[in-house]
Amino acid sequence: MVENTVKPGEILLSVEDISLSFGAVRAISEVSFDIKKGEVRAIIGPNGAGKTSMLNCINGFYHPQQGTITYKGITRSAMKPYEAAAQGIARTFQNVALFKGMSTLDNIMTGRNLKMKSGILASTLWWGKAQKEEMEHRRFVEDIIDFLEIEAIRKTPVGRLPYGLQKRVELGRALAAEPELLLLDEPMAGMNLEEKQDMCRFILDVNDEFGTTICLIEHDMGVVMDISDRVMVLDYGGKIGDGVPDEVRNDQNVIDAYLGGGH
Amino acid sequence: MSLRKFVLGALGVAVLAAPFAVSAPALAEESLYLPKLVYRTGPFAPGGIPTANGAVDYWAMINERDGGVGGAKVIVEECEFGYNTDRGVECYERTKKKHGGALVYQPYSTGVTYALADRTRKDKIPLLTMGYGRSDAGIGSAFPYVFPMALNYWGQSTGIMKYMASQEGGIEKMKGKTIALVYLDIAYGKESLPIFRTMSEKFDFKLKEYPVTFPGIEQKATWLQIRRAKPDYIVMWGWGVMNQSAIKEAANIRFPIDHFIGNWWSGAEQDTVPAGKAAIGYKSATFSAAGTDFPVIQDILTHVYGKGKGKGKENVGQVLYNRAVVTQVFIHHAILNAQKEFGVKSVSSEQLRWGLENVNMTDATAASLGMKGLGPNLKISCNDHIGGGGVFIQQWDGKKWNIVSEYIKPMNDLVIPAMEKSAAKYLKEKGVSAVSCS
Amino acid sequence: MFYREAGQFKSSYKEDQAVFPILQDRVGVGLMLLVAFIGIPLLTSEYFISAIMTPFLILALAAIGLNILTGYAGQISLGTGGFMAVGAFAAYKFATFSIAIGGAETTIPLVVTILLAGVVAALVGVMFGIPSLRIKGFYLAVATLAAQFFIEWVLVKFGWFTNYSPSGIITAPPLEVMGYLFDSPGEKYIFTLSFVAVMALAAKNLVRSHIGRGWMAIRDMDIAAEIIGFRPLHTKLSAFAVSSFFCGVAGALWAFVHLGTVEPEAFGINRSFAILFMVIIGGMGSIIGSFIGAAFITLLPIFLSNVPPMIGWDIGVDMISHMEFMIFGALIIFFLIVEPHGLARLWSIGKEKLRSWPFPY
Amino acid sequence: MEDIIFELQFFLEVLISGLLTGSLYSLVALGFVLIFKASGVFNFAQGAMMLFAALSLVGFQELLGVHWTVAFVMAIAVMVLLAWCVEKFVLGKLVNQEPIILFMATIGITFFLDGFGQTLWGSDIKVMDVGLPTGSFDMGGIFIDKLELVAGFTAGALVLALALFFNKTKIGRALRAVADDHQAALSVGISLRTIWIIVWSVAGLVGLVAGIMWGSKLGVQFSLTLLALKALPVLILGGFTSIPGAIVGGLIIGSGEKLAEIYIGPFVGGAIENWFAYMLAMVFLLFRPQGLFGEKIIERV
Repeated sequence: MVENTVKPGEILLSVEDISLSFGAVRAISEVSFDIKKGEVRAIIGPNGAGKTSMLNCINGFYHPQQGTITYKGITRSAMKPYEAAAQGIARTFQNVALFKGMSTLDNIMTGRNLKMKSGILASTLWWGKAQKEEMEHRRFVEDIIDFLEIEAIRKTPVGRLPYGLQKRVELGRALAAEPELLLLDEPMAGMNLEEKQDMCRFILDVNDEFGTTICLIEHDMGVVMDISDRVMVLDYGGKIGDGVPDEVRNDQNVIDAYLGGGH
Repeated sequence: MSLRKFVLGALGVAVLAAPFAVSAPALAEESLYLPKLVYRTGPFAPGGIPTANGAVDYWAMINERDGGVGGAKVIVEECEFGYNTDRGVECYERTKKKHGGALVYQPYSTGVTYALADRTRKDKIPLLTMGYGRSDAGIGSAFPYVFPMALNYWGQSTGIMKYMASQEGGIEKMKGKTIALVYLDIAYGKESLPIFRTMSEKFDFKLKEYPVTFPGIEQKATWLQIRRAKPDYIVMWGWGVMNQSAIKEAANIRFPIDHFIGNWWSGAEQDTVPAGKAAIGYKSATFSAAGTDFPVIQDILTHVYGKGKGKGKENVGQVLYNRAVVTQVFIHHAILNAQKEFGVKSVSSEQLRWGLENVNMTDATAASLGMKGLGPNLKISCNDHIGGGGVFIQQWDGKKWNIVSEYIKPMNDLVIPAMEKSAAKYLKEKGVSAVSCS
Repeated sequence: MFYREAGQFKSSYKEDQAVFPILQDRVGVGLMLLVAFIGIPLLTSEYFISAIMTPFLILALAAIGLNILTGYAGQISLGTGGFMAVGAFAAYKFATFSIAIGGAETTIPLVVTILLAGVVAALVGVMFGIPSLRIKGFYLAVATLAAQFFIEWVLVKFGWFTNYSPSGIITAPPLEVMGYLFDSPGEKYIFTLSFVAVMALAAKNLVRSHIGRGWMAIRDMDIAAEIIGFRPLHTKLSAFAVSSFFCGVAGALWAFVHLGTVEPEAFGINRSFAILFMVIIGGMGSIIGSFIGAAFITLLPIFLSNVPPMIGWDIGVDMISHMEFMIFGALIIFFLIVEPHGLARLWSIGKEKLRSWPFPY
Repeated sequence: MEDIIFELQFFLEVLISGLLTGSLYSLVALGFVLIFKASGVFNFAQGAMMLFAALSLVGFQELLGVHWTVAFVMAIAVMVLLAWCVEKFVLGKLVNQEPIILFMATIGITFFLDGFGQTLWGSDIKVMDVGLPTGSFDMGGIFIDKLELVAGFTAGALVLALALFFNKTKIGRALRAVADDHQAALSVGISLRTIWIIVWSVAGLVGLVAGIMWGSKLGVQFSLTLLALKALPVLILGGFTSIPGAIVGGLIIGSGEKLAEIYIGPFVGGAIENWFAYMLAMVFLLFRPQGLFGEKIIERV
């Protein structure tokens, strides 16, 4: 496990020149960018631009054919998703990927799994160490539940929740891991305005209160520009713009891609 | 909607709780209770049906003709277990205390026999396994409640061996010959292995073993191997669907069918008829005769089928049917023994055990019970629960089974020491001591 | 009315996460244990104890084992019978293994024997669980059949496992724990019940711990589970191990306590199917469901075959057996249509109804 | 030299009879594939359907004394009726349920059919006589089982017929549409009910043909249902959705298990056929988790 510490403002993760293809389809081509500790970093772009694939590369679900990813100063070769998680990278998914058969509480508790150490034998006994551990983490999770204002649905199976709440629970699960880097894949997709505002507030609060670095993908330009520190724009798998929101907003390539590119 | 679900749930609970309510009605009349574990369904039903019918019809005949045994009416109750060991055990537990207690069990399944060996010992109920079951259980002092009468698998193996030797003109002629042993690869099929291995060493013939995967539907590979090995004889330890499949395959590889000998569970009409022409000339061992030319079978036809009763007329006279009848005649004989000795009509299972240990089936007794020529003459004692049976070889002529050999006695010099050794091991593992027979 | 939780406040997470947070449940389970441990042995017949309760409990244990794998971890397995067989034969080998310590022959204590048998089954389970890392769903189910047939074959084929018994049938030693002989059906039942009660509680604890959450996560969405940090290898194999441990112990109990002697065929493919049916009918992902399912599958046929003679209807045992099959099949379909998520769900719906009874709202 | 020729000839004989046996397995597997392809149901009852169909055929022959062709037609009618009942009383009531539930329902059907078939026709063994040849003929020292040869041809013909049915007829094309996309099929006005009844009828017909072949070989009896277990490794190999896969899978499993039994079996004690087929399938799955002809699954999040 990586134990390097990165100070706020320094580069936490850098992606250099990565390319990814599925057979003949090129999802990402030669993209480089970085994420600084403590910032809110956005990736935007039209459908099929390779945004989700980029997140998938960062947390080890896809393995780019070319290029390197350096996290906390360590360049990694092919890595499994759970190893990425162990290094402090958590994420949410475009189409909610909650555990449908479990309650809200249990879903968020799964986020704590990397920190729970009691073995099978101790767990069967429940009494003693295992119970103590469970209670400690429960306390932490209850804080997250309070923070996300989902107390009322604590024991509800997540399959029965409306979409907006599911997104919130998913964020809670990612937060429970106390990540250093939080990847959010379209956290506001399909939400109404009010829900979006709530979600924005949560994202900014997370960033402020826990100092979590956030990298998010979003369609809604307005939201992105409001809450991010820096924005990268992808189109057809390539990078077409990168910078603070104002720069990007005025970038001719970006405007073309969004307005005149025939999408 | 949901309330309906709840009601259904409650109904389910009621259904599950119902076995609590099972109770046994008491009977005041003098009676003899003979529960019969049967398998009229499942993969072994073709063999299970005639054996069950034989037993049930016999007692129906006794009740009709004589009004029971020695004045006590015989109550036969079937319990279906589908050749499934745990259902067999359930049947045993369900029936053992009914009608004042079961007298004897005859499961016709090796698995159930093994599972019941301990239980019957504890409950003091005899377990009559005529022609099957534990080969070592013939040692009465080790298995006081198990009666593998007639001959066990080891004895039968030696009997078949002797027959093959006689065909060749003497046991020394077997030297250098190749014998293929085709067996169902479960407990039952494997019982004969050790004794064949011993004989192979002793008589210096080559033994080729061909296990057939349970239940023996597909045997192509086995028979291709046999074709290559070109054995002089094939001996088969099969049961159920395996048998007719094997007979057909033997015909396909054009093996001389009269050199193919099954054991006595591989030689019934159910095995040969489906095999069609391929089966003509096929031989098998037996300890009972087929056909209807016996007084006891005739009595069944008159007193049971003649009155429009009976379980299955097409089975009467078949190998398995007659064999079941033979077993019942021995039980009948044992009941008579016990009634005479203890002076009661409703004998207890413990008394029946005494009756079984004092079975002495001579020509005279057999004749008095209408079974002369149908089954073996046996003399059981406390230590010998086999009673010195032997084996016939029968042959299928396309219509019926005909006995083609003398009565062959087993090689007891090989069989008995092996039994004693195995029984001693059983006693040690179980931590029980042998009963005294003196 | 009778089943209301209102007014029962939890003042700590510990209370909230207790096995049975509701008072009525605690009382109910307490009563059930009381009945099971004292009532049944005292009040019911020997037939009921030895031919119904004991096998039912053992199969329920195996069903819990499979439920852990299939219901909680989402890996369908048809190798249950095989793992039970491993348990039974391992127990036999341990029980007949004696070492001479200080001149006297010493055997392994019975309880240890049975637990060790479970451990062996767990190891074998892990071995056959490895394909689950690549194979999923029905494909995996069929692949676990390889385990079923292979294990059966090995036990039949190699005499060492049966101490060279000529028929391949093993005979269990007497059940002696610390000098006390469990001999009568009642004693054997208590022996089984103790095992099953303790292990069911252990299973309940496991599935509500982080380990159980890992299994459920893998079941519900394996990719997401991996991304939030569950290692698929560990999670799946631990499910295989725990599940096989339970099945192994069940197998050992089946051989040692219930039947006394056992042949490999007793753990054949039909057994595997029967236990899978228990899990699905009872309810996947439910410990109590395993018991209900086992009750349904083992008791219903016995009940059905008892009914016609009880009401004096003489139609022949074969016909009863056929009808038993038909009714059984029809009931499975019926229950699936009424409640696809198993009898356990029906049970909890019932509880919810009772909660508001007699007022529907 | 003679030895080598003999060995070679023997190998050939093993291979040929393995392939022929394999085509008999394919016949059983085919019914599974048809139903899985069209409705996503893993039909556990295929073995029971085969027994039921064969029992009906023999039963009508015995009961009414009609020629086997008449009984054959009657048995088909029975299977269509069965398909209708399955749709009406089981599947129709379980629309949109998870696959595992549907699978479980087919288990219920299995129990019911096993009991029902035996209630109607009895559990005793019955001789199936539809004039199929028995015995073997000698082809240059290689014995070939006549019945299995017929079975092989039948399997081939059946696949051909099914391929024509699926590709050339309107109903067939509709079936394929359903297999590809239930919603789309519904939107072009194909009733799922009709489709299910047709598919189960066709699977029943395939079961009947398989039942005739196996029944002629073994007699019609309860053990035939156990053949379903032989079809499972075939399915894994071929993929659950491919008709050619069922045939190729059958051939591979058939020849594979025979070769293994004869050339590996003797070294480990024999009777390895059963688990070998499964092991073969499992090892194969490790390399191709979707089976020989199954579609590759790309995982996404």
